[in-house]
Amino acid sequence: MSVANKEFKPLIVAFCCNWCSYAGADLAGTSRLAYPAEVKIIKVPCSCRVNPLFALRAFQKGADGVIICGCHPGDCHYSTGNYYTRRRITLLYSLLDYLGIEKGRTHLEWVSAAEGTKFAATMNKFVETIHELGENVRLEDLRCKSE
Amino acid sequence: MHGNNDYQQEQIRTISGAEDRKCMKCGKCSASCPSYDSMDIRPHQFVSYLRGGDIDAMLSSKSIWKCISCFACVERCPRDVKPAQIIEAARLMVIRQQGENYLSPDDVPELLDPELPQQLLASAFRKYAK
Amino acid sequence: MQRIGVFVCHCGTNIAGTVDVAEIVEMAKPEPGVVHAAEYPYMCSEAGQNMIINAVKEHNLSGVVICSCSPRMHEATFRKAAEKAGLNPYMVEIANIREHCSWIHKDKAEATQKALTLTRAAIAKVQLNSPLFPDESPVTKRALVIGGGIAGIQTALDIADAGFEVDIVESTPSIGGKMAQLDKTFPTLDCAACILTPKMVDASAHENITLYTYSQVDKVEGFVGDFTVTIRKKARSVDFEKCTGCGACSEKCPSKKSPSEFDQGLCTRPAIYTPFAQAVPNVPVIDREACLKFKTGKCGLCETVCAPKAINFEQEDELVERKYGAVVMATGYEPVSLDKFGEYSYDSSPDVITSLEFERLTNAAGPTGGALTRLSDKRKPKSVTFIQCVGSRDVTQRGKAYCSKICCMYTAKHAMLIKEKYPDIEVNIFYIDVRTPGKAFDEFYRRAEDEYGVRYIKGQVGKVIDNGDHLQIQAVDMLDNKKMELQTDMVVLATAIEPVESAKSIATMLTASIDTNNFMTEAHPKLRPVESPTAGVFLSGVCQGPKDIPETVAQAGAAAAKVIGLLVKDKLMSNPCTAKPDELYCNGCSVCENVCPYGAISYEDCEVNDHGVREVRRVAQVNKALCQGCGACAVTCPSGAMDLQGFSNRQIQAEVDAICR
Amino acid sequence: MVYSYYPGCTLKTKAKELDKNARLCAQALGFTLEEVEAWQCCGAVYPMGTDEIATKLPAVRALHAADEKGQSIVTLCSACHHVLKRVNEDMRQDKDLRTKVNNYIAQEEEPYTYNGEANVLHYLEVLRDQVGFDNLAAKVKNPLAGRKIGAYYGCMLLRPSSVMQFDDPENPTIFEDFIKAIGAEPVVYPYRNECCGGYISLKEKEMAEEMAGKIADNALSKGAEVLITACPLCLYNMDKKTGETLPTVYFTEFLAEALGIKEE
Repeated sequence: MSVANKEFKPLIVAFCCNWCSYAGADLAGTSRLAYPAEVKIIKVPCSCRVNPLFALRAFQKGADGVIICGCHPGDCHYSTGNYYTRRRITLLYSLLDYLGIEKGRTHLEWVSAAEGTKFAATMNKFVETIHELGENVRLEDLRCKSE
Repeated sequence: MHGNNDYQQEQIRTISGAEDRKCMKCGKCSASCPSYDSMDIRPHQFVSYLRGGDIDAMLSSKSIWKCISCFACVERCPRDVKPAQIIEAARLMVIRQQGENYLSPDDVPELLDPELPQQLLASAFRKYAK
Repeated sequence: MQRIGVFVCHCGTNIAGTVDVAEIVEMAKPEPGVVHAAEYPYMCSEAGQNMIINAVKEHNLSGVVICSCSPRMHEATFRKAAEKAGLNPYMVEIANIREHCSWIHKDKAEATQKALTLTRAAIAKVQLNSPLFPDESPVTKRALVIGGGIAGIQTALDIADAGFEVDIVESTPSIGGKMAQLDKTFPTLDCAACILTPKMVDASAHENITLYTYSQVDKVEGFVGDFTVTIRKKARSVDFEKCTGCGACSEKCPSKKSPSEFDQGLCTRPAIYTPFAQAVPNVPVIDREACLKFKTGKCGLCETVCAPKAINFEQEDELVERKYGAVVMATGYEPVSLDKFGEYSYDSSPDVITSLEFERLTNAAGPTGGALTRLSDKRKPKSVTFIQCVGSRDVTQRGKAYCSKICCMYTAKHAMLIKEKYPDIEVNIFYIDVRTPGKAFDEFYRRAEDEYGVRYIKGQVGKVIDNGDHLQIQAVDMLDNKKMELQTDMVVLATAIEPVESAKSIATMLTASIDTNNFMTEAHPKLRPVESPTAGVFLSGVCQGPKDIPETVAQAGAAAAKVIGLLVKDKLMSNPCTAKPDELYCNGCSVCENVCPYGAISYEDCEVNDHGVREVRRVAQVNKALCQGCGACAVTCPSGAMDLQGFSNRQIQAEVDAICR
Repeated sequence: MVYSYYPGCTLKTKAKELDKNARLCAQALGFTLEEVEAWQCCGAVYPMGTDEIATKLPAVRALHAADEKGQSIVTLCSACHHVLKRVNEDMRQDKDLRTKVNNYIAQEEEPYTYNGEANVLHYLEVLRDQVGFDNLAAKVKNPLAGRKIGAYYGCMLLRPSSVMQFDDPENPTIFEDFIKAIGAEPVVYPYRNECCGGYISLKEKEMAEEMAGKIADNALSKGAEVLITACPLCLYNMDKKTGETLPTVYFTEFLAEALGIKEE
């Protein structure tokens, strides 16, 4: 992993659907596949539970990247949930683009329960991207900073 | 040469608007073709040659002068591949080159007969020459 | 403010090896709401669970955070423990500090820091948890099966044998479906009627099964465990109780010109008829469109000859309302219309027939007594040609993009049936690919060529030309790239199959979804293949996708097992993590209703009290028995009225905030 | 009803019978054909290449001329009909082509934009949908009773059916209905929608003769005494092969004869 800025410890929020991606993350753990500790996972029943506002909220509170993981298209436990997610996140990309927030800070990935390797690889790659993008200063509400 | 081939392959795809990747090799295009017996490369082979990038074979084939654009293959293809449009694109690729016309005005007098309709000359020139 | 207890598990050294457990305990204590924090080597052990139970009682805890392995591992364990302690099980949250932390990080400081963040997120969430209670709903211990073909019959028999009542609704006058029309079945070549008719009789004789033939489903209300269905029993014009099935009426009926549905229109039937000799029930119906009495008022011959006086011209449709706990779709298929496939000359030539017509033609009980003859001139054909994939694997407007699955096998069967009876008839089969996955299937297909000398030719036919005394096939043999102008006497088209048209409207009544080809959608394509996404609705047979008889019977049994699993329960407990609307915020826009894959949301006029103003508004209502808790509606709601219990907007935001702190 | 009329190159020369009788019959049947002013040859074959622009312009100009008058544009020749109909559909569906064509037109003396607004009709469609075959039958003065006529559709009127929307491409009936309306007996034969060889007859005379021969044999075997067509090239190819055993005539000639207005 090429780390541009040694000091920079990004803060990354990952939303994982209960049925595929959260289980994929579990499998990454069981297989001892390392990915940076900066990634913190929040469990949701389905990727379609992720309101794009949660991502904005995370950025506002100082997150440097938000990644949403769901079942592969066609495999959604709720049949069609990830299709909603795909459309919503596409709109979120446009919105962030419009706001001047780098598109790379948000990412949508399909990870199945069997793809522990993919989960770890995805997280490694995403953290790398965030390292390249650097700290999120544009959207962070500085009034929220504790110090 | 291979790079050039890739370019020609894409050219034919663009000009034809045909979708060789959808083909399931059922052969219905050739089975419907009234010119089949006169062709050296058959309609279904045009699709598979395009798919495989064998463009030279398509361009040097005599079949491009035998297809009558009757659209029987287009009409009946279950995969919406449009083989006639691939053949048309190959023909255009050839006649758009200098000196490659298949019909010249000099040939015409000896081909004429008193009943021959203007429509035949117009369409033959459209198909055979640029 | 909750009174929260935090329990950190060492998991031996699995967690404690990388995460400083003691520090987590110490750092958790000052978190808002935390009144107790403790650690233990194995929290999931009985001792560990008792520790939690005692702490809940001792510290009067209202919420519990367990820092341990994945909730997919032990969430259920800890929820049960909390319940034992008198706590609502949904007041437990898990911080996954093993799979998501200790197992993937090596640096202890880093891992401890992350574990702390995850713990804080769980604490923040549990602050906002509220007790959730699963709903209980009663189960009507009766099932409805829609469709009386082999799928419906098998499902009904299996459910009935388990001791539950089943009703079969069948739209035609007899049960039996498509299988009753078939001659022999692949790959064993046993006679379809010989294996089906005993089942038909079993179904009609079974004390737990009620048959509603010549009937249709008019209306469905309710939900899993508690459906109310209105069945329309179409007027048979024959009294069920009095009819002895003697057949005198059909024999005497002067209007015998209607095409026989059962024989695919290859012959005619009287206006008063039973579809076939082994029909169950053996009670005729009057086709009022064809009956002279109904058309002209004159005739009534059947009434005269009916000794038991069973004919009743005044009979009207009867509506029956019945309650069911589960509904099984077994509506089956039809061959597609060949109107748009003019190149095969099906409409213009009597000697070009569909495979289903061929089944009747080769059937000993069929219109020719099983003799293979051309319909045009009654001549025995010298050559028969089969064309596969007619309308299947066709992405254009006129066809179906899917493979109809059964055609390769039945075509091989047809070819062998001909060769068996008439070894001198030449049989050619035009195919694109021969697909024979299935037990003993490929061997069967090979036999056609190897043993019976059937000729398989790779290539789709371009055109069939009717030259009067013979048919000409225009094709290309794709393997030697040669044009073929084959002369033949009869052409059989392996016509694509599609779900019956009525399946669509029935699915709509059941709020069950269908795909772009009108096949029923499964709850999960791999893991729940016999359930519809709508709870309490199950799928049997071709209504879900093309399949042959063995597969249909297997699926019918699977659907029955699922139904039995539902009906044995006295009460249904629903997952309490369901969507919940706030009536005050709901603006009645219906967006949530449109995204719900389960049809769980409806709109009702409700009286709401908006800050003292009482008024009737159209607001969203969630049926908890149907909601599966995906949360699509909560995100789509523009006014923020819809939320998901257990994963509420505020809870998830609290987690985000805690992580980003 | 007044229609814009696009005769095309051959109807002014070799296929005068097709043209003249169509105009006469239109009068008799109560509709008017107004020839498009300064029309250009459509090219006789549809330029299939997606990058062909200039070759589609003559059709666009004719289509626009009709649309400007608020009239549907009527054709007789199958080839003209095919080209006009397909170019019009392209102008409706293909945004890229539309832009490029309109860029050309913007350079013309009287620029305009054209987006496929015109309605393209074949004369037979006018008879079927506007006049009505029943109505036509009622106006027939000399029913061609006992004449066994085979309809020869060829390819260009029917295919591709998704664009042409003329009739069922494999089992068309419009010509047969027409034949019945003029009191004759239609002979249905399977090869009626096969291609006569088209332009191939200029250089590949044997190929074309073989194709025409197959069609004629098929029609003869079903009892046809004469074929009717709407296409001068079909007529040429068919007549060349089997003019003596099975003559081919334009459908408008029989129409005029049936209406009793044919000029000898």
